[in-house]
Amino acid sequence: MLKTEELQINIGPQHPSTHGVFRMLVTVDGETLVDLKPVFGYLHRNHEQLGEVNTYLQNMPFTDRLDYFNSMVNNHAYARTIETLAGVEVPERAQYIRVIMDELSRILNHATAMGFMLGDMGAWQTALLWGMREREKILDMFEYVSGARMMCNYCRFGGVVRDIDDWFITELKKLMQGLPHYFDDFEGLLLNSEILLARARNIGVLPKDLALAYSVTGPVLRGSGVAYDIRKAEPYAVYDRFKFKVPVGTVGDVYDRFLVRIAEMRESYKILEQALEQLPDATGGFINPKVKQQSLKAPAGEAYARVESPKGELGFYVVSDGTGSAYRYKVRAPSFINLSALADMCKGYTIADVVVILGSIDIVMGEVDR
Amino acid sequence: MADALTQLGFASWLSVLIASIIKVTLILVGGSVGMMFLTWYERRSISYMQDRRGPNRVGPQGLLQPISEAIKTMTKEDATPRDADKIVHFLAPVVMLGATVLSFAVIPWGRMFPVDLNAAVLFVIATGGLHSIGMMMAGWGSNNKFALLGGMRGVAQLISYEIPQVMAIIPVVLMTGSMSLQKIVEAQNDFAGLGWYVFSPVGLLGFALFFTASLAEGERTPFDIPEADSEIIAGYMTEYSGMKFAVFYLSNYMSNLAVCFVTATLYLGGGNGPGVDALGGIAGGLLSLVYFLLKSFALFFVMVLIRATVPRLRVDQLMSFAWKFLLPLVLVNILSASFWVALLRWDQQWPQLTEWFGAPSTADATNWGRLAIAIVLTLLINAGAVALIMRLTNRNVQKHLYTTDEELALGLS
Amino acid sequence: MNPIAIGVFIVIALLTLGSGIMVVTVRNIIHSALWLIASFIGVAALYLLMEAEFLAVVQILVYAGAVSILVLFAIMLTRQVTGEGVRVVFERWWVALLIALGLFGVIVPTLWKHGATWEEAAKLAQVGPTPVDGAANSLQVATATEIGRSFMGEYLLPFEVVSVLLLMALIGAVVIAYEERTRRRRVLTLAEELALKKRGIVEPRDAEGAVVPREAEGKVILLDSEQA
Amino acid sequence: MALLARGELRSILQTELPNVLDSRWDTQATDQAEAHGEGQTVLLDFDAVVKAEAIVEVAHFVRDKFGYDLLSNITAVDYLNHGIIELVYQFYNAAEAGPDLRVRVRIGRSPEECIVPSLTPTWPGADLQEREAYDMYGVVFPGHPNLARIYMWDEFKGFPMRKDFPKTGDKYTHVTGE
Amino acid sequence: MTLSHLATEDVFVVERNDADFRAGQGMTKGLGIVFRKFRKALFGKPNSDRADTEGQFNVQYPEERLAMPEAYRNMPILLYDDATGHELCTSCFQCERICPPQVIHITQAKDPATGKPVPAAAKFVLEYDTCMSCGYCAEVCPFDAIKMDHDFELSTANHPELDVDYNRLLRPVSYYETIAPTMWSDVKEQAMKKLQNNIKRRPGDIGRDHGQKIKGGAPVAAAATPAAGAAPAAGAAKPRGPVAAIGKNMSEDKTAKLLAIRAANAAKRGGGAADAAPVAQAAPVAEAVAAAPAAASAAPTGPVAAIGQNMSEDKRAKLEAIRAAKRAERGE
Repeated sequence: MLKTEELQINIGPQHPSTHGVFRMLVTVDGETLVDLKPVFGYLHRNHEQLGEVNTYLQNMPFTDRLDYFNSMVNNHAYARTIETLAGVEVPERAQYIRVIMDELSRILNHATAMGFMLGDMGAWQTALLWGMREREKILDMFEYVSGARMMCNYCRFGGVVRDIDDWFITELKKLMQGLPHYFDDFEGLLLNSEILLARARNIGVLPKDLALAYSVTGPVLRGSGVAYDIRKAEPYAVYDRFKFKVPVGTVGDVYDRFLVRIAEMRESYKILEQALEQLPDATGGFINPKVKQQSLKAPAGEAYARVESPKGELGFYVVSDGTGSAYRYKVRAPSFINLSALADMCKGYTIADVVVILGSIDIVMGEVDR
Repeated sequence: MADALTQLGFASWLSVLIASIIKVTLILVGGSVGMMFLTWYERRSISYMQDRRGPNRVGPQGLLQPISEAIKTMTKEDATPRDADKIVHFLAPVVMLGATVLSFAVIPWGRMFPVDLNAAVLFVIATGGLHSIGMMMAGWGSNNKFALLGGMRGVAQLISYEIPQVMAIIPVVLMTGSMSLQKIVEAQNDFAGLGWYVFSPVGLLGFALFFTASLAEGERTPFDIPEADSEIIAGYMTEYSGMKFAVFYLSNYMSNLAVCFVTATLYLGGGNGPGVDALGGIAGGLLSLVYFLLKSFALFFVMVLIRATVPRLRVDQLMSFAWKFLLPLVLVNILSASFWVALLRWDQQWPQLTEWFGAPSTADATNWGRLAIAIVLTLLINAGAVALIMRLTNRNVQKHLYTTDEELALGLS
Repeated sequence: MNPIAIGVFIVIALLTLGSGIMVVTVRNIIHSALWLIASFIGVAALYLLMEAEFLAVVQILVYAGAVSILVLFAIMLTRQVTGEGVRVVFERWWVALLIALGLFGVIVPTLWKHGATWEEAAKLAQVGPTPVDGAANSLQVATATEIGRSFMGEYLLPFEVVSVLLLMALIGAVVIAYEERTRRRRVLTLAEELALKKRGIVEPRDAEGAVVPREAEGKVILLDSEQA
Repeated sequence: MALLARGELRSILQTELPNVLDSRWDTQATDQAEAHGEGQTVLLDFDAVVKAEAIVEVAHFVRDKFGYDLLSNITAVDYLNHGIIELVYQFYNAAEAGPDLRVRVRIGRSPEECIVPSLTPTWPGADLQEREAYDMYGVVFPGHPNLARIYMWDEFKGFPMRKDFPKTGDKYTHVTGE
Repeated sequence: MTLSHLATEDVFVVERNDADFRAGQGMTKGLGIVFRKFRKALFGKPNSDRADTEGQFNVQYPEERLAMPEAYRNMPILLYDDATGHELCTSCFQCERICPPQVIHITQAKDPATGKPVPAAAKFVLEYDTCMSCGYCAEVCPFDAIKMDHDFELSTANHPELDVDYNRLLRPVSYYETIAPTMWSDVKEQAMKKLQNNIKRRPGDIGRDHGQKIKGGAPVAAAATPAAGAAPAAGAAKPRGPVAAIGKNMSEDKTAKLLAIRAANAAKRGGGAADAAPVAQAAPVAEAVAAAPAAASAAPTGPVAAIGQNMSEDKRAKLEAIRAAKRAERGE
């Protein structure tokens, strides 16, 4: 009987398609993958310990660095946790602003993440650069309101740091004129491309029955056919006031995750439309003036708040001892926990599929290694 | 050229030598300049496809960018891995470039033929096949697992796609009756220089198949698996840097250029076009060169367009595409080419047929009635074959699951 | 032949022979395969020198491009690829020597017998290639037309016999490979594993209860086709 | 399948699985935050605190009985003052949504006590989180297929997130813990 | 699985297009789209419209620059008053306390006579290399003394240079006014009032010596007072301080231009510069052309900048001239 030699290959930490300094110790038999061991820690900076040393406010810019694609969402989740912990009211306008930023983040994240995945598949950057174009437009707007493109540091306890003005709303409307064209182009480019179908269909299948056990969340979970979206399941901010749908897949393969992300971008677009319509005027204020931002103290206790980040469930678990900084600060990072399914999802496929499956999980090492 | 030199009073061997050296120099310069232009052309056009501008700093419109890059690569450190097989590692790019340059010996530039070899068509393919040796040497000599994987993939791909590539040429050879590129170009000069093979059903299918197989031979997307950067970094080139890497790059793009030239010659009439014959002489030659380059660069633009659009295939899909899709179609195409030749020239090739069935009304190859019959017949055969294979492949793709139970049962029982 | 041709011939012949010697003497087996390719290419160059273009091209296409790669592949797949290949001297080297000498004994008399034809061919080559259209020169042995005519006319039977032999070898190889493929180790994907579980075929566990790695080695598992 | 209110699980467990609750923490009363001074941690008791060895049983119980099938988060907290390490398991009911269900395990900080059975065989998603808890807090999970350090390098000694790990100085030579 | 928390109309299953017959039509469609993009980008002109998805979107960086929003924050700077030379910082240590990466180090000034602390900083060191640009220092500063700069071209081969001291942190208030006019006008009054109070408590030259040093001892009061409009001020002011500090690698000229562009853009975007922005948008082009020579000699004024923020200087002027000529032809 023919027995082929097993080969151990290190994919990463310096490899074009590991999305940062991630390393996979891969054992292959020919081209078929026998075993995969993810290796972490190249970007570890003990973020959680920093959170215990910093005051509550000081920690806000550090959350930007978790998932650096969606710092707005990270800020939102963290602010929500501390608001729960300290019992802070948030004005309605601030809630709407946060929702608008979250949904813009979702669009830019999915656009680039899918671009990167297609890049891993070998589609030479076209989809990625189109996504980057939309991302740049959104980042310009983030820069306008928050002062920075990626490290926004935008939320404060009880609101946001700066109100959005007419310029922002005009530009947002302009952006939303263009977005449907982008969605159409993106879908037309590859959605039905025969080669993409051959590469993405039935690859990296995470069956519905197993998806929950793997604790995956976000588009990966929904791609497997479980309609679980925190915006619906445990509505936060003002998400219960919008009409939108939760897209789910059927098979749970790379293609389903791809489709779910595209559908989510369109749903985000709907939410943006409604949010702009419902946005209350500035009389209510954009931040709770009663909150002492710098010297905020939370009563002893614990709080966990989560939001639907573009990558999945992003939660912060904070234990307070009554002082101005957290006693324990834990990040439930979606890309980190989604990675626990990677090894099993990849087994039995080929090396070429591994990078695609990794791309379809959509990880950011800032969040994985923390 | 050698004759002209002999008339100038040189000894015959000396004139042959000088003429050869001049030719070789021209080919090398033409190939390298072509390659440089190609890199610029590819980068600029792909940039426009992606809503950006591409290199536009060095020289007018960035045209000198390749030169600056050549200087950059030449000044970079030339690193050889400690455990590499030094000699093989060193020789691999040499073999690659040598094989590519060899193919330029027979490739015509318009109506200028450096060497008119009788088996020129085969020669081009054969030199393309020599690439696999270079790849193997690079992959093995680097002593790197990614390089080895890339080399293995590359060689398997080249060998597989050589077969449909060679067989896709056979219809052309049948229709021309010769393997000389010069004769093939001459044969496409009917209809005021527009009698290109691509306008016949046989030639059209042959063109599509040959071009697809050539994409694989030239390692272009969607067949760029040997150097799939997102999977195996740079494949067999992983351990190369500096000038050696540049040589690989040069060889890749030169072979792409060669592929475009050969496709243009075989199916798009080479330097033929309206007005070439009418002008004649040097002016006609130049016009034919312009036509030829235009055709070749249009083909390259298609390559770039494909590169910007589609992802790459997986290795197993690549193989099944060659064996299950290209090969049957190529065989069918040979069949319809035989019908084509038989119908249009049966009295020339098979006089006994004329004896049995009576002579056709005229023995002219441009007999419209027979041409129409031939076109309809071959069109029917080819279209039917394409539809059938598409349908089969389609079912195959749709059912191409790792996980169907039939497959599972098949694989395990 | 003109002096240049003779000079070139000597150089190429020496290179061919030299690489042939290197093939059998060099220690690294991959190197020896590479030298074999060099030797093949040298032979092709000799053909070219004799104006047998078609043969030369086929020599490169088939021998240098395909057969040698096959040899390399075989070596790499069956040996430790990355390690240094150690040459094993075959104990019954004298058998190989006998066979080689026998072959030599067949070839040389043949060449001797057709010597006159060769000289004429050489003369022809000196004059330059004659047009090959239609009327084939009986001395122009190496054109594609001539080879084709011989295959389809004079040597039809041997040609067909060889074809059938090759076809049989091909089919045999496919059959063997297919059997190997069905028996080869297969790593189950997550979905396949789930399908097996649903069929009641649970994962094999070892004595401590840990799951044995998901590899099904030559197991016979039949599933009905509706599931998954 | 039903959603459980905060604290409801505790009473359910008392009747259905009486042996799993950790007897040390069976007072229903919640620690009042005001009773402690600033800088004092509080152990919240209205969630079910179960014995370490019973966590697998309880996890299966809440999954099968109440549909809490999404093990979302495992947090280790080092309560240095109380001398315990607490593991908080957060479950969600994916079908009926709603808030999380927290199950707590409280174990001692010494290497002999710091052991909790692994949930990874049933919830593969717990794999990386348990490795993180091991790496940062030194909680050992028997039954975990690959319990190795995840962020720190393998030769690292000590557990850097523990409260008594030195925050200054050369952390690589001054080893505490273990 | 029953998903009782979701109504059926809230969920939809993505379409996988399983049943289609595929003969390359999907690929062809993709090729068509890419070719359309190619055509549009090749023959279209550079595009910066947020509503558009076709055309070239590149900004040719060193020549063209994106407009910087007022709120943009890169590295902190300290302000001093142009008129008196007094620094606004009183060393209250608020920023040092809030700074998340702890990169601000302040030493309070002391009265040499009495030894009592004075509301001014003697030393102020900021580690630019570790600063995370969160903007908290500017946010908490009660005296509006520390602000976030817009200059991002700080790369250097000399690492220790990034520990920036007081002298290199100081910028005149007029500079900040050019980069963030609305944000400054919001706080201007109270900041100046607080500064006047502090000046009273500063004996001698304490609190203005750093500012004097960087000006080479020139009388501070002679520095141009900021004009009311942001855009003209940019051209006129050209304060020496920021030029020296920003333009380590740039020529003075360039820096001044850069400042002017920024100011103009800021004026255009921010509604607050009421006198500049309307002019920029509504000014008849004839006027703009009349202003063009002036612009060319000193620095671009508002209207010119408003035409094309992404274009280089020369191009912009040329374009302006062409447009004017066309209008003249049409007899407007």
